[in-house]
Amino acid sequence: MPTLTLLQAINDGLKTSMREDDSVLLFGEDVGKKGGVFLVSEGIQAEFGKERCFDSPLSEDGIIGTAIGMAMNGLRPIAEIQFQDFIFPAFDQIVSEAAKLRYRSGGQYTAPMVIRTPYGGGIRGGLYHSQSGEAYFCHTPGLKVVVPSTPHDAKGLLIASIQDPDPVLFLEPKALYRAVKGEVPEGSYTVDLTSLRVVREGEGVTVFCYGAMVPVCEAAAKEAEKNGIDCHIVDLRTLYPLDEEGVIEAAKRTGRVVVVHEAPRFCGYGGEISAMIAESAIEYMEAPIRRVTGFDTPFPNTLEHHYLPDKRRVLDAVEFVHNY
Amino acid sequence: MPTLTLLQAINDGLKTSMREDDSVLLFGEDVGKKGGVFLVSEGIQAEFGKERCFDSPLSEDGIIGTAIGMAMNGLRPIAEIQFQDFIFPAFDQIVSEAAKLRYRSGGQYTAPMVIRTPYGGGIRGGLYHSQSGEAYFCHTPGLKVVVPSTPHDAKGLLIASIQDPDPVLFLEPKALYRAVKGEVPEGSYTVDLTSLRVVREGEGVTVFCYGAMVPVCEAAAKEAEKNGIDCHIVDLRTLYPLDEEGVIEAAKRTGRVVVVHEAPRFCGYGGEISAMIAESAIEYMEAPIRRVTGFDTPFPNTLEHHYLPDKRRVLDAVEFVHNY
Amino acid sequence: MSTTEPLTVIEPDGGVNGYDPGLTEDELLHCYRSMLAVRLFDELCLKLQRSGRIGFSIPNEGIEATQVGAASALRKSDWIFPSYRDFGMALYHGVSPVEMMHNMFGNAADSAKGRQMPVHFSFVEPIRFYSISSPIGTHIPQAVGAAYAAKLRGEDTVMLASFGDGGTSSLGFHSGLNFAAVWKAPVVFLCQNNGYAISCTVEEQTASDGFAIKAQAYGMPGVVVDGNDLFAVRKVVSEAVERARTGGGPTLVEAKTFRMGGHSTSDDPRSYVPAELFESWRAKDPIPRFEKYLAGAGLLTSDTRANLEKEVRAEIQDAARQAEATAKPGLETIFSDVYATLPEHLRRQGQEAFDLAARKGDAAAGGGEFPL
Amino acid sequence: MSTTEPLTVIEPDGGVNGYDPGLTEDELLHCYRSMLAVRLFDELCLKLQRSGRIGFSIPNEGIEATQVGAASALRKSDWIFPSYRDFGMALYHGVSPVEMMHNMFGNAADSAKGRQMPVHFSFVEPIRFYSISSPIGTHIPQAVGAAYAAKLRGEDTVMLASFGDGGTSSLGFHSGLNFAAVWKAPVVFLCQNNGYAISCTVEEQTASDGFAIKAQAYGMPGVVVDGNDLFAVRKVVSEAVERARTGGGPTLVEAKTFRMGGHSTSDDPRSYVPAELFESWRAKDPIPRFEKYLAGAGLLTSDTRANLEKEVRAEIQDAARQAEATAKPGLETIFSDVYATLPEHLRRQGQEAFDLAARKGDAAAGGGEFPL
Ligand SMILES: Cc1ncc(C[n+]2csc(CCOP(=O)(O)OP(=O)(O)O)c2C)c(N)n1
Ligand SMILES: Cc1ncc(C[n+]2csc(CCOP(=O)(O)OP(=O)(O)O)c2C)c(N)n1
Ligand SMILES: [Mg+2]
Ligand SMILES: [Mg+2]
Repeated sequence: MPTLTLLQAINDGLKTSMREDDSVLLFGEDVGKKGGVFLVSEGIQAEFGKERCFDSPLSEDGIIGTAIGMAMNGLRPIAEIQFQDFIFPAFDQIVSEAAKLRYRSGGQYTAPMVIRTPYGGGIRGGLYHSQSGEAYFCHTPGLKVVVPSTPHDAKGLLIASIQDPDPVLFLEPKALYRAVKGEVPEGSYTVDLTSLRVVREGEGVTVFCYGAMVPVCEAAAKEAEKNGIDCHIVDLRTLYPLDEEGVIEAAKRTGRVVVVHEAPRFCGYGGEISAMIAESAIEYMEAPIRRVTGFDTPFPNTLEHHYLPDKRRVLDAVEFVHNY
Repeated sequence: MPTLTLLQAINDGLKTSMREDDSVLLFGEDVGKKGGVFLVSEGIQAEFGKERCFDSPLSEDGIIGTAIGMAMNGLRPIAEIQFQDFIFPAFDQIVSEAAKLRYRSGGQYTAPMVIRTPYGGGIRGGLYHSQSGEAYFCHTPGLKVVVPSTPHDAKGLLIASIQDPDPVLFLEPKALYRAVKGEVPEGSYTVDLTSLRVVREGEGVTVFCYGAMVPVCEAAAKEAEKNGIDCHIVDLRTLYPLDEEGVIEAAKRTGRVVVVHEAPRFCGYGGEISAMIAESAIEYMEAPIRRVTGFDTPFPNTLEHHYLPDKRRVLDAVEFVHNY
Repeated sequence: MSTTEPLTVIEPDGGVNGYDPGLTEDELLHCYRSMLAVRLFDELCLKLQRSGRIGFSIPNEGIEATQVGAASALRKSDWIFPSYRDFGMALYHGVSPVEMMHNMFGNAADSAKGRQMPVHFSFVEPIRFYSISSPIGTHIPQAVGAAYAAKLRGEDTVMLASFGDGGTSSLGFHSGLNFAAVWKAPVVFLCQNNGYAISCTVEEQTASDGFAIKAQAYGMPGVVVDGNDLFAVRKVVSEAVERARTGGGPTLVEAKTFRMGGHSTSDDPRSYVPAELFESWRAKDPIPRFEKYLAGAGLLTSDTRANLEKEVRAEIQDAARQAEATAKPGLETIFSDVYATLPEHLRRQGQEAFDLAARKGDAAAGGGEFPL
Repeated sequence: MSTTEPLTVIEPDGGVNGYDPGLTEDELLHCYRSMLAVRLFDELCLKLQRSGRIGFSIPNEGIEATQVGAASALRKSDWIFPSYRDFGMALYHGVSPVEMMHNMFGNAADSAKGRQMPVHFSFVEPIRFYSISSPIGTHIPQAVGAAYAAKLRGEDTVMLASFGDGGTSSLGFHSGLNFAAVWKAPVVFLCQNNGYAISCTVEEQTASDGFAIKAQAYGMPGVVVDGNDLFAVRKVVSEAVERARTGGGPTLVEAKTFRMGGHSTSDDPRSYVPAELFESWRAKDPIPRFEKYLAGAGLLTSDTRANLEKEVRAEIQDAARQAEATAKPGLETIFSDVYATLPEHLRRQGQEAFDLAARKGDAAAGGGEFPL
């Protein structure tokens, strides 16, 4: 099996899907000639031609709006939003249209499409090249939201998303694009769109995380181990719909829970995880449920390393709930 | 003190502010000649003229974008979005701009403005005239989010929002526009923008709610009382920033908590309330924290009465946590 | 290319100056019948709404020729991306009044399963009449994407995207027309300038000289047509459809017409539409105008007209009766169609809803078991 | 009204055909100095970025005349709503290089307190140079709102909103121009057509015949100008500013120019810009072109030019040195300016951040107390 970076695995997933299925196409700003600002789509226009991989005008509303139209008429569009921070001009098309089309038409019209977009901090991008907007989309019935953290998952989840009959928001942790490597099977395979990944088994503290926070939590768990704390790390990876039973089970396993994400805390995704546990497994909890998240502020630039949850902050929370 | 409906109280609040301060103006779709589709702004154009109360072209992006510009240049605009469901074309202007302007400019530019919009179900509006989108905005640092449930609060919170130096989303429970009445002081007064309202004191179960769910919870509490359950109802009313200590205290008071809102549950506002308690007061909890919410689907039409939390559903949850 | 004087074909005396609509007598009468059906459907809906039997409806009086003229330029293999004031297009293409009435009553037979407000229709047969959405303008880029798909596969399908004067200010108008022109997508954009967006006048909506001129911003032809003239609309839209079908790309058509009713049954236009405007436009009513042509062509007498009206009225009344008698959608329809397959959390929530309904003694609970 | 042939003033030989810029000698030299400063600021930023001392920068080579020509048409009481490729306008109006460098280094003296990426400037003195936002086009309707406020108060302030060819596809372009025309707001819209939106060509961006023509869709004048010609830009923008100032409403100006560098320091344009294009545009470099005029007018010799360059370069290098030596923003700046007053939850989170920094031995913690 070849060893690929996360970025290469996504490129591989795109090409694999496009080879497999003629109706798959990729478009967005700068994805063609340039191969995307991160070069995720390098080589795709060359292999599949300008009709299946092309640059769009600078309008996210147009990108998602036309993708919905393509999807309802037999194509399987993959629409790239250059940075997740720039998805908001398309918010109406995503939330009012893609998410609700099947429902409002009684299944007569559907929007099987993938919206791929890099999200998250760690590249000194400041307010507008760093955000993690998953909570906005996970509050939107009709959408699926996926965040890979390994090259294997990135390819398998991407192919599953492309094949899925419903609109999927595929959030790519840009901090990991070139930072993680892993074995990736050749050819086509899928990873189930409602499934958790146990990163590490443990009996002491359950840590829920996803995307670029997974390696941070792993590093924290290694530290914790030195102090005799045995972390159970769950990569949530398919944020919506979520394997809720899997979450509850993992929480019950240790009775001590930490939830980690980059986005602001208030009304963030972590709140849902805590709430779910407080609703279904509170009597198993032996400590407060702690969240380690970005602060409730816009995303800063120079001080981003203080803003982003790091090993130390995760470790603090793990120790807190462990020693409670 | 005159007795007004919620709608009249808002109209009164608008006029009071506009009389007090020349820089306050109101615009949006159909707010002028027609006085708004719900007639909230009736008589305002007549009193204040077309320069301070006028109809805009059909673009929410334009309404909020221009309001931000007015606000940074000395006006105090009140921008009406006809239905909260139609706020999404302006999502980028709200989330990327209004919310982040003070921060990104180091305070050099600011956007003191109010976005007023009717939200929520109960008028047979189907998918697009019924939604409760508060969670999207409460996950956006830099915004304030306010939801009145009484005429008194509606006027006082509205005036406070208009005077506030930061952008405020003012969500009006349209189901209550003409359904609630109450005494409203004449002239100008404000209600603090980070404050809870205790609707009813009780020792048995704490119920958190806001907007149109407040009377539903009151009705449920009355029922519960018959069965000897004494509810403590808190109207959250200023959803963001929230008086978190007040919430924690109210939760500790009974150790039994129910959170109620119309919006879908997953990643909804209620999740934050549960999470906050699970983080800061879990050892006081004597029962699971229950959420009574809209279902995780788009908003239906014919069956909306099954979708919206009602007295029966709230009562069920109250009984459940009480008897746990 | 862009015109500012609206094209007119049918003269006040019913003459057409040699214009050949290319329609058989039956087809001409079908156009007429469709316009009449819109008018009568509307009339009945207003009554149903006023008597509380349906919740809402949207009047179309005055706009019938635009709807039917445009629809008549399409093949059954083309797609319609309608606004909420366009159901005449569906009627013309053979959607039956009863299917529409199911939607007005939001019942179990409604193709939208009672999830949408009335007049938010969705059909796939006999023509694709795309699911109407309340948010204005969102369907415009969607039509462009659907057109791109057709073009990519080498099909000769054309998409008609229809919207109002207010719709031109929407985001979807800007992105949709821009993408369509860059992609040379087979789309016809039909702007129905009916004078108002709810209470907003055209002058408050835009400072441009009409709407067809907006085509210039996108590099496509823009044409203005008398929207109360069935033949003029048919002619202009047919030309635009032909251009699209043969690879010539998109066109923006502005049909100048007037909304003779309120915006909806919740709206009273008297607070903002001057009475004179109603009067002057009443004189241009598209139905009598087309009647004159038909009468002149020997296709309509006052007898045949009266019979036709009776027949259509009966059909629509019967449709309403059927729809009103049809059961409400099953409780499980709250939870279906959110996704292609029901996720676990919706199964749980669905069961909760059934349990609650059962405890309340609500018939919606059926046997109490969530059936999905 | 809309033109498609760009207006040019400065001829290849430096002649101006009797055009009178209405500027004193000092002012002419100030224009020149400003263009030079942009070029040299850019040059240094590129070096700083390549050596890892700043994270990012945006090249302006080729666009200097558009920036400075447009800025020269404004009064200090006017407002600039810039794109990220416009800092020449700030330099022209007297923002000092060191203030800009503080932003490039994101330090404590940066007016944005190190929260934004480099080149996302914000100034209120000596002219309002509005806080640059990354999302494209959002500032366009904001400029219109600010203009409305000025107009309502009877002030004669004009707003200049600047954006790229790509920016014309944004939502803000559509809503901004539409609202401005309906309100007759005192705004000048400056579209800098520099050939590319990152890698997207103008033909992939729009099918219209240039960008000025888009003015027609909004009912405002549209003018095209040679963007590498300082005087031509000054002339056209001055006329538009005058129109706005005297109640004539908005204008769309398209300046045709070319981006001689990459989109940013993260971009390599060789993968998508044909080499010939760079060559042909190099010949139209706005700086030598203006030098020819100045030399012809007896205002510049190779000696004075060399001295000026040395002086400006030194100033900029000094600015960078100062900025690099300035401390990073205090840890509390993560939490301030979210709201006018610090809410309780941010106080708590701020204290957590200080506690953590203290435990890590990070100097950012200071005395460990959250100071706000
Ligand atoms: C995005 C959005 N904003 C506001 C509304 C509320 N609204 C419904 S119809 C309408 C006016 C539409 O006018 P026009 O496009 O001219 O169509 P007409 O009703 O005249 O046929 C408005 C403002 C909406 N449906 N969607
Ligand atoms: C809404 C939005 N989408 C995408 C981007 C990413 N992006 C940054 S600059 C740019 C191209 C802008 O091109 P143009 O408007 O021509 O300005 P230029 O860079 O040529 O000066 C893009 C796509 C963005 N900043 N904002
Ligand atoms: Mg209209
Ligand atoms: Mg450009």
